[in-house]
Amino acid sequence: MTHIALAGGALLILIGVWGMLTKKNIIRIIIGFSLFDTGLHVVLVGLGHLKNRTAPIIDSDLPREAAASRVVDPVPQAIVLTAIVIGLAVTAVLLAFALKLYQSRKTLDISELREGNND
Amino acid sequence: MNFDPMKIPWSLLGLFIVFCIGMFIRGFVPKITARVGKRIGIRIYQPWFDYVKNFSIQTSITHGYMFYLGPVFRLTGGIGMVLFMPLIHGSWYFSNFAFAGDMVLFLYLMFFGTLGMALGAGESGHPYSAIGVARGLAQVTVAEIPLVLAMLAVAAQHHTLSISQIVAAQQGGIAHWTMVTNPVATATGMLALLGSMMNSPFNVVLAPQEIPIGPPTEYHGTFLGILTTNRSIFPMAKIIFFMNIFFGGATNWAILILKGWLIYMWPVIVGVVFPRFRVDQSIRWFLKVPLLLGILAVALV
Amino acid sequence: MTDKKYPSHEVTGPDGKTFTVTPMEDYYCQERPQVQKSANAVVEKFFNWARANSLWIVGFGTGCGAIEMRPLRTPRFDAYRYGINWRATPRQSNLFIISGYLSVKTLKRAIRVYEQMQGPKYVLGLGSCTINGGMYWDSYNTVKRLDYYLPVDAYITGCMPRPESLLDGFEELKKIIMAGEANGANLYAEKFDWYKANQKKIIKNWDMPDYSW
Amino acid sequence: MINPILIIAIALGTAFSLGLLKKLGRELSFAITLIALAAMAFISAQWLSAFLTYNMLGPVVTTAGGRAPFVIVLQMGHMEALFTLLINVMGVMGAFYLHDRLTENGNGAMAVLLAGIMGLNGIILTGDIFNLFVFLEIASIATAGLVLLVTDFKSLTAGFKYMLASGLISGLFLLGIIFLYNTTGTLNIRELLIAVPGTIKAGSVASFLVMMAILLEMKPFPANGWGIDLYSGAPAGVSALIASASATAAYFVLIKLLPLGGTVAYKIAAAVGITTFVASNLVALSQRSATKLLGYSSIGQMGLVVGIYGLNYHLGSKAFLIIFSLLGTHYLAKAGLFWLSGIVQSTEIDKWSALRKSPVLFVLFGIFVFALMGFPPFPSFFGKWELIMGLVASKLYWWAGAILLGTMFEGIYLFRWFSRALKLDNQELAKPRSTIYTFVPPLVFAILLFPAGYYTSTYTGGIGIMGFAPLLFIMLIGFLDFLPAYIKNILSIAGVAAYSWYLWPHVQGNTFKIVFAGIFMGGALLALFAGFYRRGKHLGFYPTTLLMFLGLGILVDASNLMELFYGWELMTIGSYFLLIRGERSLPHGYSYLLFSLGGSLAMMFGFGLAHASAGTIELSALNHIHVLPALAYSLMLVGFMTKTASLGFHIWLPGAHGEAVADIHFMASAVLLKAGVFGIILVLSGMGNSEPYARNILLVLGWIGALTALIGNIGAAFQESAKYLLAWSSIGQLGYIVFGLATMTHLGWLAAYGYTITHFLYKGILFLIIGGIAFRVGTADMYKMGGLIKRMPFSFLAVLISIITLAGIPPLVGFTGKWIFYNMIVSEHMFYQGLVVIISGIVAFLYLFRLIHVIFLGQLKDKNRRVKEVYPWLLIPAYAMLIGVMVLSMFPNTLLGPLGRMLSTAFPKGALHWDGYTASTAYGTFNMPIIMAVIGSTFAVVFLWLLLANRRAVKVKQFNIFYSGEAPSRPELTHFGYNFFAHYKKAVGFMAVPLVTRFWDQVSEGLHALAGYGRAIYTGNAQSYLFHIVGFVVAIYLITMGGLS
Repeated sequence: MTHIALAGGALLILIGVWGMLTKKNIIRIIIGFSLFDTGLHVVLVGLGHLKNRTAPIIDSDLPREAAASRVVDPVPQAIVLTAIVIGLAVTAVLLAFALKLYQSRKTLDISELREGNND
Repeated sequence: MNFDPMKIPWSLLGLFIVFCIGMFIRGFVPKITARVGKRIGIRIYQPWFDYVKNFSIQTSITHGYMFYLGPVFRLTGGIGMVLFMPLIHGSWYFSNFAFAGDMVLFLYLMFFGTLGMALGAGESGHPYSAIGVARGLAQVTVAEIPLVLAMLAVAAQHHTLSISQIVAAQQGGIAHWTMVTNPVATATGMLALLGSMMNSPFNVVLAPQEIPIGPPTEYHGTFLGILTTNRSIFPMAKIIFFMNIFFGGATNWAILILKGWLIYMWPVIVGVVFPRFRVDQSIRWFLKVPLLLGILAVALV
Repeated sequence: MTDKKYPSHEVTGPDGKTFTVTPMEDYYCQERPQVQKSANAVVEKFFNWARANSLWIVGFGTGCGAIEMRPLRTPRFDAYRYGINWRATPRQSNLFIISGYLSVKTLKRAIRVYEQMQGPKYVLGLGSCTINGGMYWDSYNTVKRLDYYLPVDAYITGCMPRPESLLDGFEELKKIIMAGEANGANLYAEKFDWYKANQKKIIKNWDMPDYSW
Repeated sequence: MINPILIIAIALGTAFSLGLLKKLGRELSFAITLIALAAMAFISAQWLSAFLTYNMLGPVVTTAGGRAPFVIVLQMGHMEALFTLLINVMGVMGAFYLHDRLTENGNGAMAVLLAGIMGLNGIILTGDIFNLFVFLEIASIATAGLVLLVTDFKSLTAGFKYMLASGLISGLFLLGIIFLYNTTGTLNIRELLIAVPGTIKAGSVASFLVMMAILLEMKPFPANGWGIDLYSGAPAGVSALIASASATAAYFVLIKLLPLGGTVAYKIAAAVGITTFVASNLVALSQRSATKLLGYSSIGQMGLVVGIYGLNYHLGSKAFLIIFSLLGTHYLAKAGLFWLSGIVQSTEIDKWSALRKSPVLFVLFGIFVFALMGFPPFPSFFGKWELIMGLVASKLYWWAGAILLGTMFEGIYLFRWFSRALKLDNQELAKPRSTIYTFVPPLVFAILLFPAGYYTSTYTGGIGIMGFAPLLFIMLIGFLDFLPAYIKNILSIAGVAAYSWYLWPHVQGNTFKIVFAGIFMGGALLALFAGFYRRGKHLGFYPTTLLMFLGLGILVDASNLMELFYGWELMTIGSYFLLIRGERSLPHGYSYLLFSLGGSLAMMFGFGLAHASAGTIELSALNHIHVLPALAYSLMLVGFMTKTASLGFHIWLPGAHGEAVADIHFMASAVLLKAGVFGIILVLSGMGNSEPYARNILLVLGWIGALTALIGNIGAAFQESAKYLLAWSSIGQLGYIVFGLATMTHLGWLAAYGYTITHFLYKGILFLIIGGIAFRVGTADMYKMGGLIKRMPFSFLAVLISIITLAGIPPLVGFTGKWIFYNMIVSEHMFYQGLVVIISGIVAFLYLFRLIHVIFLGQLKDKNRRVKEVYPWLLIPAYAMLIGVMVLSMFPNTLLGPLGRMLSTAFPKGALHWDGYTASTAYGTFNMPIIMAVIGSTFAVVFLWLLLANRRAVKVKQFNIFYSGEAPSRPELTHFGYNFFAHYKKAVGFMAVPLVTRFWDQVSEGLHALAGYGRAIYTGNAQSYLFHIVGFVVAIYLITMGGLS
């Protein structure tokens, strides 16, 4: 299970990078970025997983005293939550840029966006 | 050696003798030239007439104070060269002020007169004077190259720059002359001599008719007289210099006259045989054979 | 004096100030020639002897007669042996040979050259043309009598005179000089106004100072 | 102590409240923002002062008492305090500068700014690697937000590329973090640093990814296209923030995390950093856009500090001093330059000449540029010095060489930019508008550079207070620039006199130093005295002149290499500003500066070797260097020879000197060039001539000197402008001196010293007089003059005597020099070099005659009929020097005696033997008083004779010449002056072909072509940039795996 998650995550990362590097449409590039980001998150969680352990949520099934021995490492889980938020923010900023760029040039082709480099 | 006031009259006597020899040669050389052209030529004492005539000119003009001083510089340079030259080897009376300087002084004193004259001629405002000076300077820069090389070679050979000592080192027969002991340097020096004696093929500086006569175009009367005085002294100083460093110097006046006359004949003979070079041609000429000979001369020391 | 060739003009100096340049006054010396006193008699005799034996001719052939001077430098005639020499500049010459006819145009140059020679200086008129116009006696454009314009010391007659005549003329001139009678320069200075009047009468475009130093 | 968490809290709190309090007036919001930032800066400052006062450990603070990553762990320490202070100060200044934009965009923008600064603070303070990631992301999102302050297309694309790239990089970072956590089980940086070396192999994926991410944050070459576009695309104020604050924070991350990668990481950082430094400066060469230049320069500078950090183990205790001085300079200067770019409103470097319309801003521009280039008294000077010393001492020659090369490239474009701004016409450009908001920040940063420099110097040692105190006086003169010139002149003379007073006890008893101090300070006094001829204000002249003379003074006074170099660089700055004052001096001043820069870099390397060899920077370190001695001495000689304008390095001189006006020409030529001689003497005294390598160097040096003399003199003969002529002549004269020194003989050195002094005198006369004439006549072209002897008799006399001296004609003192040369040549058998030197001496006649003839003789032109004699202010110093020439001519032993005694200690063999006034060597003799008496009395007699025989000469005028019976028409057509030596040119003109100029032109073209290729990778396409990043990571990975681990 862990390996599948890790492999899947790695695949997502590669797809994402591939998308960012090859697609001409800005939106697709941003999607590529999202995939890359998501892949990272999957890898993150996958690496934090411990066999036969449960989610680090302390409730009635999981007493506080037993938590240390029965839950997976909570740190990656915490990290991934933050990372998701941040990834969202970055995606949002990227989209904001994409919108503004589209408004100013009426195109989403990334190869058109290279003004100012001819000097 | 220190200064002795008695040197002054003896030096002046030596100077006068040199002047007379110069005047004589100045009469003699055109005679030779004339004979080569199958003419009778001037009277041998003609330079004296011309000399007196120039001082008898009653009117004169001046273009300014540098113009006025030009001939003074010129003659001072010429006289200076004689005064710092040991004329007769072994003679206290005719060793002049040679103790105060050496070959280097001689070489640079040559330019004293040249520069003053050039400036005087320049102030006349005559474009031809300036052209003549420009030619002369351009030519002298290369004509000096073999001369300097020959001088260096001789100085290194005799381990001294002092003219008196070089003469002393050559005493004792023709086999000790630099001419024999260092023929390459001598040849170089003699080629250099051609360039500075104002004879064809290197007399484009004066180039009569083309730029009337170059630098002294505006000089006349007394000025010309002084320049003429220098024309008798200056070449003689050079000739004596060559005699001293290449041909064993002179132990009495007869030898001096003989050797001086013979050396003087060299540029004269070359002059009557060869036509005139343009300045750039003469520059290139000096940069070929004389330069190589000169380098060979110092390389052999 | 007309200044057609050298009009006065306004010039702005490097400091921005404007001033007038009058070439005739600014470029040329305005002095008149002076009569030169001779030195003491003995010295003067000595000098005259030297002067007579050192005749330097200014190299300016004014007319056809100049062709007769050339042979003098050849082995056949060889004038050098008499102390005759040719100089390229009038500054250093003391003999001016007006060689043959003298057109008005050339006269102007001849006057300049003559005045630029330093005294004592001598003029030889060569050929009949310098005496009375010769074959150009009715030409509108040649000088008929040279000594109206320049003080002539001796004439050599003929049309053309042979080089031998020229040599003879030199010998005559030498005698005159030795006798101390070759005072052309002083004569010119003494009768300066007369000469100038004569010169200006026929030279219409007089555009030089009265005396070209 | 204030809890450091308040830094974060204040920023966040203010940002949120600004978001909430939209109703607040914008000015008020702005004020609140500023206050918040100032408070943050205050906290950092207060911590920093505490750390500096008490040697203590900083606290670790956690929020909410939990454990990371659930809570934020903040750590305060020396470095943290310093870096947060830098960032917060930049925050205050940056916000202040951005006032207009912020108030225009409202509270949101201010909140974004605050968040950004908060993020940067967090990056530094955090003790947890994941928090670090979070703060990085916050900072980059905020940066993108700030870029959006202007919504033109350029900024948008730049911001977009930036976001994409930083997204990719932070993805790598996150991946690295999680791998790290996976292997070590901790996220705390301290614990990681302890755990990593034990648990994971260096170069493993985890540390590799982290390392790559932090390196990529530093925008390494070539994966930095996005960074350059960001710098040039963002608004100026934002670029300043990025260049100073963000880069500083990112650098701190590097400092903090690089140990994770182990030693291999240092190697990679060093390689990547220095490559980036060299490459981005190279690529910038062909760049004409100001903001891009700044971008390249920023990236380059950051690359440099990264590289230095990578090398820091080799640099020992000085490593952080070096880093901080360079980083600090970059921080201040780059922010300042970006701010100025916002004021100028044009990215074209040529349009920056508009900045001259606001002189204060222009001065700031100059300060920033020179600070960036590592000139004194700025901190980077000390940093670069210590850096090179350290690297060379550790035998890291190639690294040092690469850094110097990169610096050279940087100098080429920065100085081109500056020079063009300084000289290009700005008539049609609008005056740059600056408000109080845009004006204050750069001003503050520029002022800060000075104390920073002083502060740095106290750590490096070497420079005493006298290196700085006179600078204050110079600044004072700078502030008084509005006064008329003569007042400033009096003040300056007083200043120089005071400095000379100070200097005297230091040089007393040391003939060598007395000679040069005399030339430098005497030259200063004479030149300043000549300066009285000027009218008006003469803006900017006095500070730069004094700076140059101060540099020269320090040079003489120097007791160690650093001081020497300090003085040298000060002198370079000052002289550059003097030389570029001429009307058409732009290219010449620029090339002067480049040659000087190249020279000083070479010199620095050489000094580094000396230091490495001796272990000290005392002047004695120059003696008998044993670490790569041939290279060391050659480099130092090359450095000094750029100032003596020896062959190969002479091409800057004719133009630079030829365009200068009289007194500047005097300073530049008669005085300044002697600085190079001073240096060569130092080096050669240290090198000696016993070693085989020394003999080879001396042989080459001797030929360089001889050929310089020849080429200089021939070149002079073909000049039409009197000033160019004199400039070429100076090249030739310096050639003699170099030749004399290279002989390493008593006589050679004697001649060289003699020339050094007499050249000062006679060339001084010529420069002052010819310059004065050029001023009067309104041109330096000789053929436009002529006949001036009638108008300027005193000038003529002075020039006549000085050219007789220069030509070496007896009986004046110049002959002494020639005589010694001959004796030396013959006694040392140096015929071939000697011949070249002698010939060049004779060639000198050509230009000397031309100089005096074409100016003074010949025909007076109409225009000049009323010109006046040269100003007495110029004549008086000239005649003072003339008296010096005459005295030395009559009694050469007054000069040669003491010099000979000094040289006898170093060269006991072959000294001049003095017997009364008779000097003799083994070869020759001369007795100057007798020569003078004989020539003088002959002259007098002949003159009297002429006067007697020719009493009544009629004084005639200029057209009274024999003109073949004709009359000249105009003076212009009768004056032979133009192309005077046409025939000479025909014969030997091939020697005057500007081969050296062509060589340097081709070097420059080649560099630009290379730069063009390099630049081709920056396509502007975001995807290429991403590809570069990926490629960079892959390439480094392969190299690491294959080569280093």
